[in-house]
Amino acid sequence: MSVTATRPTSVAAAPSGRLSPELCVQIYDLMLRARVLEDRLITMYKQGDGFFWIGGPGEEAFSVPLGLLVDKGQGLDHDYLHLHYRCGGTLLAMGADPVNSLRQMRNAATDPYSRGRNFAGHYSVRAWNVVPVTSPIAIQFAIALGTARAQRAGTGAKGITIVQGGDAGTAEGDFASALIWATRRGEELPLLMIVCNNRYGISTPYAGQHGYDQIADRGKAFGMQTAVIDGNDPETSYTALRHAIDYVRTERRPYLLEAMVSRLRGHSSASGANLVKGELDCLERFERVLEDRNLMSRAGMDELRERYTVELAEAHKRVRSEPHPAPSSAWDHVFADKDLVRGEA
Amino acid sequence: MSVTATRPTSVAAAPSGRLSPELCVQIYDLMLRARVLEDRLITMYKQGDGFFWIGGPGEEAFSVPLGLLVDKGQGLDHDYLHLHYRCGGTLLAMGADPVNSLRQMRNAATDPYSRGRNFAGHYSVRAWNVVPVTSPIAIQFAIALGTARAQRAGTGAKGITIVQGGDAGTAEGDFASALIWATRRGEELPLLMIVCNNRYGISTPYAGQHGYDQIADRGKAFGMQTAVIDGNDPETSYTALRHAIDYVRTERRPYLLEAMVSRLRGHSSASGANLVKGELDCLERFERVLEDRNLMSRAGMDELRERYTVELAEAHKRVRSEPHPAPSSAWDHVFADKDLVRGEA
Amino acid sequence: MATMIQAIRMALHVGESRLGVTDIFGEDVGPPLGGVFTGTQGLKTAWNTPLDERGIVGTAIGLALAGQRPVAEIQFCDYAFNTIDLLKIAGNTYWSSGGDWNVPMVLMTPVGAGIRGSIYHSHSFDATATRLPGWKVVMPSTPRDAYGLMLSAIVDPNPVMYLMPKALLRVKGDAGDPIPGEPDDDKQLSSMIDAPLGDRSAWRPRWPALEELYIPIGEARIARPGSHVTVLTYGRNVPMAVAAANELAAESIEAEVVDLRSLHPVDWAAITASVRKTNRVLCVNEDTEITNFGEHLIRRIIEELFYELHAPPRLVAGGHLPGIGLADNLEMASVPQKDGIKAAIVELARHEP
Amino acid sequence: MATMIQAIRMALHVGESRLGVTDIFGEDVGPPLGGVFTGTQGLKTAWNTPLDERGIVGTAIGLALAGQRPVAEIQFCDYAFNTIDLLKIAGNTYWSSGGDWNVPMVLMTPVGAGIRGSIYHSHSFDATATRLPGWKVVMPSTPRDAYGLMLSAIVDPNPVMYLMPKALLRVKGDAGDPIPGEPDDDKQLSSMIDAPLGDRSAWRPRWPALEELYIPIGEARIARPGSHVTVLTYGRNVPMAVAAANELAAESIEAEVVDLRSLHPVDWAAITASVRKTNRVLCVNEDTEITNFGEHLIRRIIEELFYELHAPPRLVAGGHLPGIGLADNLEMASVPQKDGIKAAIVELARHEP
Ligand SMILES: Cc1ncc(C[n+]2csc(CCOP(=O)(O)OP(=O)(O)O)c2C)c(N)n1
Ligand SMILES: Cc1ncc(C[n+]2csc(CCOP(=O)(O)OP(=O)(O)O)c2C)c(N)n1
Ligand SMILES: [Mg+2]
Ligand SMILES: [Mg+2]
Repeated sequence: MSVTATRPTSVAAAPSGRLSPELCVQIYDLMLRARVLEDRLITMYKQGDGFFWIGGPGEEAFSVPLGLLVDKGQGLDHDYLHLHYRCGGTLLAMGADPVNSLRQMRNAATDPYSRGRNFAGHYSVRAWNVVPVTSPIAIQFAIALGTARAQRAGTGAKGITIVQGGDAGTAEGDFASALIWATRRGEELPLLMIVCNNRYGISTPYAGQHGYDQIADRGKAFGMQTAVIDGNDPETSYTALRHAIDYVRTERRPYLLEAMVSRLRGHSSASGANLVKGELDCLERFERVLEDRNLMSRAGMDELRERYTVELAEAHKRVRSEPHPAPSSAWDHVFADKDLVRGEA
Repeated sequence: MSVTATRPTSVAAAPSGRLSPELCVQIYDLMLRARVLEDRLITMYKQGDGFFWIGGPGEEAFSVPLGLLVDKGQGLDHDYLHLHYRCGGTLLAMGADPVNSLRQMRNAATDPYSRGRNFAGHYSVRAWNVVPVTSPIAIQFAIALGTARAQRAGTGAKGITIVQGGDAGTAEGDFASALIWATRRGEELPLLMIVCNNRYGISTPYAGQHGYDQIADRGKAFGMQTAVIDGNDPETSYTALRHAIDYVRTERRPYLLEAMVSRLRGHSSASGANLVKGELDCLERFERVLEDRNLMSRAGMDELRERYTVELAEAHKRVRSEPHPAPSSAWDHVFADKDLVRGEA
Repeated sequence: MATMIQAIRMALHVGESRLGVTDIFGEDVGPPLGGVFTGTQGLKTAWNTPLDERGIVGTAIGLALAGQRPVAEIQFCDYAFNTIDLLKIAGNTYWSSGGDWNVPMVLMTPVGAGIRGSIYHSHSFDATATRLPGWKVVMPSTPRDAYGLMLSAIVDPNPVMYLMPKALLRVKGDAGDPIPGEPDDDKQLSSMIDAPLGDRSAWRPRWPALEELYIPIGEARIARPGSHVTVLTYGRNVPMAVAAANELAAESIEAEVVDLRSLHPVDWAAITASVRKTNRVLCVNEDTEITNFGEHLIRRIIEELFYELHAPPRLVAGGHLPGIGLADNLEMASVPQKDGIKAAIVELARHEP
Repeated sequence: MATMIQAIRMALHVGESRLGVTDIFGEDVGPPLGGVFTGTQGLKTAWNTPLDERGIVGTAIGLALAGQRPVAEIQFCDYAFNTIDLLKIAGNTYWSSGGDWNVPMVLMTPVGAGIRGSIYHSHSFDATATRLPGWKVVMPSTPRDAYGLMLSAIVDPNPVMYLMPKALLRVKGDAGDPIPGEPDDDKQLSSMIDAPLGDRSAWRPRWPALEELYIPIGEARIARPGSHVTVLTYGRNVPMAVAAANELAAESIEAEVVDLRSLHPVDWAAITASVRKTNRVLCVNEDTEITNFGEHLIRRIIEELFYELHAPPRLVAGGHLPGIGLADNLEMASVPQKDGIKAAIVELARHEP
């Protein structure tokens, strides 16, 4: 990366409390699956089995804990997720089938997230309150205000709203809108705002575009609870997320969490999707931790990676034979005739 | 108002240093002219000599000092002004002819600011770098970034850019854009951002819409110099503005100044334009100061007011006979054939 | 009879008390003002937002996704132009998610000229709104339609843009065209539901016993029957076109004024029926004339009904001007007026094929 | 021959070195990337903005007001829809100030489908752009026009929207149609002005000795002459329509393809001349078909040239869909393709009046 060299000193160190061995292994397993999935998607792209790749290799140490901690379900008593395009790890940790990601990558008719219409990583799962991921940067910060309002103190709703974006995108006015609307006195919203700071927006470095050290500083002006964490450490991420989610759920007030993460394959396939030198790899680092703690062996981890890789390679083969959407299907779903979000079926 | 009761404790007290008697009298004279002008515009509205009134009665103690302190002129070596619709005092202090405001109120063809096209108080004076005032709230904060960039450190420009808006309008993303773009490290802009906080947006009170005590707090997250002042006191305003303008001009960095002001006639003619109870009147207060200091007598002030009132009443009569724009003039000025802003004439 | 703005307010009351509307919001929509045109006075779910149209539209989308039935207001459509991307999102979410999430929101906003609103406060929004696939777009011209279209908009599972013709908001309905349940007497209605001047903190509205009335989205209405020329229009231009047509009856020209009411989906059957009858078409609206919704209607008529036409269809619309000027002369010259509509009808009626 | 994107880059170089352009900016426009399509590589005034389109457009307006000649980029037109209010301001400032302040800015943005860009990265902007009074709007279809229109846009005292047809950016010009001063050899040009892969920090472009060429805004170009059917189009659909027309020559149908190049002001003289010759018109563009600029052209043709027409004018445009889907099938079904254009030309040519 080198995260250690560039990470500002205000980034919190991992808390002394470690997670349980079982949880560590579970997180590792999901991080690995998420990484192997991204590798497969990139392979698909390089083989011409998809037009464009974008995703989250380098964010697994953060995205996986998030998926584990979310209160998953449908409706106001569960958490709404307004994610961006690097959240595959979160979906996997919530129990998504990775094969569906391959389907979206291949724009197959069987893609359950968008029916072959949207790019990879653009999830939509109404049953789990996962609001459609969409391309315009930062608009999710404006939209999240609505689900959060429906869950605000006094409504009796138990769920909270979680919204996530990248560092560069915080320059859009919608990020400021979220700060303003979430902190209105007497009308505070149960909103967890997450910024995954990989220190780039496509080719543009963080330095020179911001007038503060950390984006989380912007929340302080609004009296918000904030934290900056090492998002490359899954234990730190888990602990910080648990704290933030608990706070929002209990206090029904907003929280701004900034996680410093890596961008291992560059921005997207548009910049080649090749491994980038100098970025800290959270998976490798966590593997060393697990070895040190004797929770996993090198051989065991290699075997696991091999197994997942083979599984997805086989799934890829199967998905290859699934059909693309028919031309006429472009006209499906222009207007709804049922009010699905109100429970009509 | 009562300003004293509701004004947060962080509002700076008037500095002990008073302004010179001459300057006090000059400021008073301009405040009075500005007030009398607004009174006349409201009268015109009530007499049906104009469709809509909006303006700045209650902001004179701030707007007049601003007009006096601006480096007036055309081009990069002078200050650009991106004002809103309550800045009549600033224009008068810069030397504008109040009769032109009557012309705009009456949407006369002779209105030099918009040729009978725009509402009262929507100034435009290219010769003085006064950028057209326009209705959409807060967009001037985005546009000001451009004139400020043209004047940034290294360009050699001597002028600075001054942008002003109301309190409620700071919720628009453009206010955040200005904070972000003006403070980019190494690319800081010579931008004085002013918020005139009258504690209302039309009918909506400040309380309940903001998550901080003062709007200026938002600048702190960006490492900006900020101040909150009693904008009802012309001496405080003058001193604070002089300091802020000097800072921006010398350091070529941004500054955020929040002035607490009054709204003596409500939002606009849409809410009646009648005197509002409980708002502190800066003109009355300053008259008492001048009396106390023996700089003006009550009789002298009354006489002055009478004189200006009569002058404008007469001007109003004259303006009444000026023509409205011809229907076909709607088609004038759709496209420019000269590059006026580049000096073509 | 209720005015259009009272009709809208009553529909919103029905919405919040019977149809599941949880949030009616926008700038100055809540107490004390209840909307710059009084449309939201006395509503129990009305609240004031920050001055941030993007937050308003974003919140509306989010509330809809959460299964609420939000009604959001943009104070003037002139101030909706920084939210077009969000409006596009509202319109494409159902499609983009392959039918996973619908977005049952209503966005209401005053449109058009006629009140000397100057460069801002005079914009039209119909051209822009019809360029938002996934949205339904309605615009009433009578209080009863305003009421019935709002109820339909509220229960529709899709985003519905509800355009309020500014110049008609204070116009009362025709006696023969009541809102079911409104009192006969205007004064009585006003005393029940209009907020008093001055301090309103203790005031509560008394709502009449309103019945539900759903004007189906996608159904036009013949505002004035006629057989010589078809006028396709909506909103403010409907009464203007009817007045023009009535005046022309003296010259033995009978124009049929079709009040589209829904711009999308448009009532193509009604248009076809009228054009087949009159063989001459005039489209009237206030929006700027280049890339205008009336041009769409003309294109489709040309494509599908060319050989029915006895004259080239015409458009009377706003000039392609950067703004509508404040002065009377400027406003009148910039958007359709009755005389221009009359002249166009006469020209069409007299046109020899 | 230069590609269109190289042509644009060379024009920007001429702009910043000879025509007073001080700032070329947008997301990823500066080093190291020089634009997601390489349009701004090696330019000395190119810089990276924050990820904030409103800030970009606002800055451009402000720079223009300050007498600079800014060229701003919105990375994809799909991301310009939160700035329409600011674009309106740029278009109305000269008018609103009664001729006091002109706004000499250029906004460039890639538009259209053809690269499997999915729901975003496939939008068109021509309908929206032609709804912005006070703006001139251009869209080249060849590298030479791209060069000459950019120079005209830069020196124009008004805001000019420069739409870049994404699918043509990497297409080379015809040998007979050079940019004055470009080297004959593509490889040589590339070695001079294309940034190398990998580390570019030490790289500097070597610009050819370019001459100024101004393609006047408002002048169309006959991309292919013909006498049976007029095709009015621009951007990506020009080569597509030319290919369709060339194929139809075998069937003895000679279509004339008019490359409008300027959408506003439009070259009405050229349109009239062609329609008078062919008496049959097809409009082709990729934008969604309801309230579409082609519908404007058809309306105006109907209004002014009705009795010249031997067939109802037709529009081939994008479907009124919430998005353009990623899958091949979806994109192909959503925007005009060569076969659809051919079919429409044939139908028009064979139409019996
Ligand atoms: C409104 C908008 N503008 C521009 C783009 C093009 N774009 C896609 S990703 C991106 C950079 C995002 O950077 P950041 O927010 O830091 O997120 P990251 O990709 O680094 O995770 C840009 C400019 C977009 N998708 N939406
Ligand atoms: C973008 C936009 N939205 C809404 C309006 C309508 N409007 C005019 S003034 C105003 C309130 C402005 O309040 P504030 O910013 O506090 O300024 P003040 O009028 O109090 O000086 C509103 C909502 C507008 N002009 N522009
Ligand atoms: Mg980033
Ligand atoms: Mg205010």
